[in-house]
Amino acid sequence: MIQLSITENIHNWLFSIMPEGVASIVEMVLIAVVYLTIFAVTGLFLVLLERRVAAWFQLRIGPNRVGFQGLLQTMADAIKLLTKELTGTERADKFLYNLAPYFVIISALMALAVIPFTKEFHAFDINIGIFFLIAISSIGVIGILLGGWSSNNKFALIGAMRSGVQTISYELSVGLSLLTMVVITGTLQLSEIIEFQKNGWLIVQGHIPAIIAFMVFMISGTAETNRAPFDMVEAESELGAGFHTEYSGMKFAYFFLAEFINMFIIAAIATTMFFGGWLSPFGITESLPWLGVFWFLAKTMGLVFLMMWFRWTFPRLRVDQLLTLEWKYLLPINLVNIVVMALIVWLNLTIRF
Amino acid sequence: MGIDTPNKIPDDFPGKVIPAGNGANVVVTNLDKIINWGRSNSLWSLYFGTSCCAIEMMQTGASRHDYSRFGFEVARPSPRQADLIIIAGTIVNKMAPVLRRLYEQMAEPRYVIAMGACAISGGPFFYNTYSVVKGADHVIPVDVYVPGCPPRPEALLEGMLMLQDKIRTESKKNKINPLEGFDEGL
Amino acid sequence: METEVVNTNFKSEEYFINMGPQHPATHGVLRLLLTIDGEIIKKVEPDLGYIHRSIEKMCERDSYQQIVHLTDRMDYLSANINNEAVCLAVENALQLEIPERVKVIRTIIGELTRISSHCLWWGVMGMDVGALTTYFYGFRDREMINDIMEETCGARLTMNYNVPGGLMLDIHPNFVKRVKDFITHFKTKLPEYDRLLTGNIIFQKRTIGVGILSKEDAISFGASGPVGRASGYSCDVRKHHPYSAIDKVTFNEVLKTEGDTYARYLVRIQEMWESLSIIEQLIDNIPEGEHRVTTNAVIKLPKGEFYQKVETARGELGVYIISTGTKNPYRLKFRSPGFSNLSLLNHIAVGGKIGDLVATMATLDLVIPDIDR
Amino acid sequence: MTNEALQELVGNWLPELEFTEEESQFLNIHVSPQNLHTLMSQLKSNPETQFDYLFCLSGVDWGEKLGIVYHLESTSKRHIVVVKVTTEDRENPVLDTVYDIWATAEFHEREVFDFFGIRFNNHPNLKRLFLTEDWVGYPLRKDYEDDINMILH
Repeated sequence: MIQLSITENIHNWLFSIMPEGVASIVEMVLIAVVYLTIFAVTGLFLVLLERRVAAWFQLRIGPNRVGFQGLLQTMADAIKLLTKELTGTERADKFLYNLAPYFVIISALMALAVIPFTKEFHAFDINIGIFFLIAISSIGVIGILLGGWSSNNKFALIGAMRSGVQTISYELSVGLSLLTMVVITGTLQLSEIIEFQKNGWLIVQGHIPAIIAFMVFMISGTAETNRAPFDMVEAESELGAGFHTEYSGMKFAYFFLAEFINMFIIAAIATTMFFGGWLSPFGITESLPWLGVFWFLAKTMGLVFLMMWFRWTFPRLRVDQLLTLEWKYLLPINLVNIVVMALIVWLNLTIRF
Repeated sequence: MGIDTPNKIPDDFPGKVIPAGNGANVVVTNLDKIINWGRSNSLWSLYFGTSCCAIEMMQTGASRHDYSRFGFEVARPSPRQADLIIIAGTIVNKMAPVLRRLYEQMAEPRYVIAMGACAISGGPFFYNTYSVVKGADHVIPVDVYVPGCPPRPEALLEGMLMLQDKIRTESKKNKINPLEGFDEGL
Repeated sequence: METEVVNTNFKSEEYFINMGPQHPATHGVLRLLLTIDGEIIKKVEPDLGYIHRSIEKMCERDSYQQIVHLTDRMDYLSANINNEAVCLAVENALQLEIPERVKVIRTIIGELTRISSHCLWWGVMGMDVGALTTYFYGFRDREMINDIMEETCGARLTMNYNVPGGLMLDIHPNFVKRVKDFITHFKTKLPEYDRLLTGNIIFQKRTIGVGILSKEDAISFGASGPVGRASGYSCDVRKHHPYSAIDKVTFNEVLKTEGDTYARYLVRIQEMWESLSIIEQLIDNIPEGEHRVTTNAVIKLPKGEFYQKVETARGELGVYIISTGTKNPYRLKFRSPGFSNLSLLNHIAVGGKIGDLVATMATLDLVIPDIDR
Repeated sequence: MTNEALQELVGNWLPELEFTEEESQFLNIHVSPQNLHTLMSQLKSNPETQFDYLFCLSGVDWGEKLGIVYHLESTSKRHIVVVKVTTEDRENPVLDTVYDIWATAEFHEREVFDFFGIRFNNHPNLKRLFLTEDWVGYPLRKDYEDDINMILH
């Protein structure tokens, strides 16, 4: 059995050549760099993927001139945004205005840290993993609210307020649908949840209530990331650019990237909670744990594609319909679902292999 | 194309010719090359269409002509995030201050394509009209002119590729604000 | 959804918001001054003139042939029908006998223009309610019509194909075949439109019961075209004042009674089917003959007043010419459909949300240069 | 209703009306500014005329006079009539609004005010529609001159 021991080797090597304190700092920096790279690459790749998928839905070709098959298109965008002038409004609250993009991007980064890419490929395996994810992902909305409010622009303000309303409502559904699954696993730690799924993915184990929970999670997850059909925040035809109307250059790019990373995170959580994370189907590659990255990414990209499919097919909801959907449909369904799930677990009706 | 091989100025040309592009003859450094590569391949346009040409501009983005192949498809509704205004249509006196303000709200670097006869010179609305600006370049500096009434989508694509060529010859050192001296007619 | 909880603890304030002139939902350069309380619209005041090109003043110094080409640029989506309006007015004034061939071709081209305009409207309507993909489907089918137009008269958008006395050129030999190809193609694509957008539950929730316009208000506000017909007001100029070869064909005037955004949407979708049927009836029976009668190079209208109305894709376009017997009109007024349709926006949008305003505006199908002239 | 019948019916309401059918395809009624509103509300409300659709409202500069031409149609009876009103005051022309009879007139009258400078009594929101507030002159009048913007051909 090949162990994934690169991290361990580096750890031992670092501690052998430096004093303990320095070594841990160096280690942290290394991990941060690795994750920043993952962050940037994922973001750029997802943006490109979205554009190609959109083109495919819309009978077009999509970016294909910059680099091989347009692979460098988002690189070009990034360079352009980096070198673009940073503007600001005159009567904006300068401090909050500049702070807002960092809120959004840092919350996305922190959420990325707890996601298990494969066995031991995990920056931060705490025992309250799921709780941490939900908590962190709701910080992002503060950034949006700050950005919208401090830009001194009415469209941005409306967008920010909509975002606040939307995220607070849908946070409930995200939490409750994940809680439904926690009822089966009995743990909040992500690595243990995945271990638990060696007897069958949770969506199979929990059968009907799990499928319902999955659907609720995907709907509210899409709403949580402010993507169409729930893109009230930056509804182009209504609010122009929404909350980031006044942001330019790199600050805008932070918002833009964070949206895509959040989409990845939602898909990754769904993969972990419902589809066995990095576990291979029927354990076909159990002896090769590093292949887990492949399975994890394959499943996540499948779900990301589903979210893109939503975006390019559905019209946008109106703001009151959005709230009706959450408070009158999703929330009651969720509450009943938890009780059903508890009953199933209590009566031992779960399906296990 | 046009900018790479400028036409030779005839000896008996009466006026003074200002060379096109900002410092086209300066040696382009490597950093400039990378930046210019990024800028030229990622031109995000502003939603800005005033009349008939806007339809052909939309057509350029639609399935058959598809300017997204070159990375143009991210049309931004906010001028802060846009790199390019395609002036698609007539500019009238009431619209001119708005256009100017939109241009000033854009972040550097910013580029302008004047699409169609109206944006170039007033076009069919040159004579006998009391409200049309005779050419958008009375209001803001224009980089590329695309003639036609309205120009075909292919013509607009050609214009956009020409703008890419122009951006590739820019250098950071000699880059000046296009608005500098514009109002004084320099 | 309908019940509104009024919270008296918080003082809510109305505020102004400026929508446009550069805004994705205003389809050009319309500016709307909105008074909003939270998300609810209290008042909409359109501010026009951002594309006012003084066409009516220009007409007073132009010859009639020149005026025809200005009308292209007014409502560029139904350019051919606009041309036809001026040509018919001039021909009626001169009492010219127009060949049957010209009349039939004009009607076919007019209906093709209507379909092309509705295709674009459908794409943009989808985009306004947030379904971006519709835009590309609409433009795909529109492109086929553009090709036919290009082969016929050399231009894709501003055709200037009708001239006083007939047509600029005769039709291309391929015309009949290509139009038939288009009809077969489009008949398979129209159900696709329904599958993508009409049947979508979110779309229906967004449009049904939104922006209701009663029949009395429709008449009083001078609504015409699909906007009027969705309110149950029979206002099709082709039915009541037939022109060209429209009296040779049978077609239904699509009428709905709900008067909401969804009804206006359905009327336009149905109209595309009707236009297809009109073209089908005429395309095999284009009579032989001249494509143009000769007129004087300088057209001088007799002294008097002439009014001609036609049904464009947006509604009733009127051309009112006052002539003093010279080569220029003394006064020429265009009664544009969009202008009257816009005037009722405040009436139907108040009380809705911002999203409703956008959906309502999309079904009014405004073309701003047509309103501003 | 035929033009003759219309002429007979409407002619009984007000004595001063002038009717012509010359040089026009419709029946023309000339009315004085004082009687404009009375005639218009009669035309709309009378069960035999029922002109409920004002489809065109155009301002005209007749040289000496300024005037407005109303094109009216009945959606139930399908007859058309043209009403014309003129005023000789070019400095400060004032007419009655018909906004309370046909709602569409609100915008059309603003347009006429913008282009011809005709003011309307009781109009709810009479200000420039197409041109900016600080525009000098009324461009569709025959004596309008603009040396800066207009290049005459």
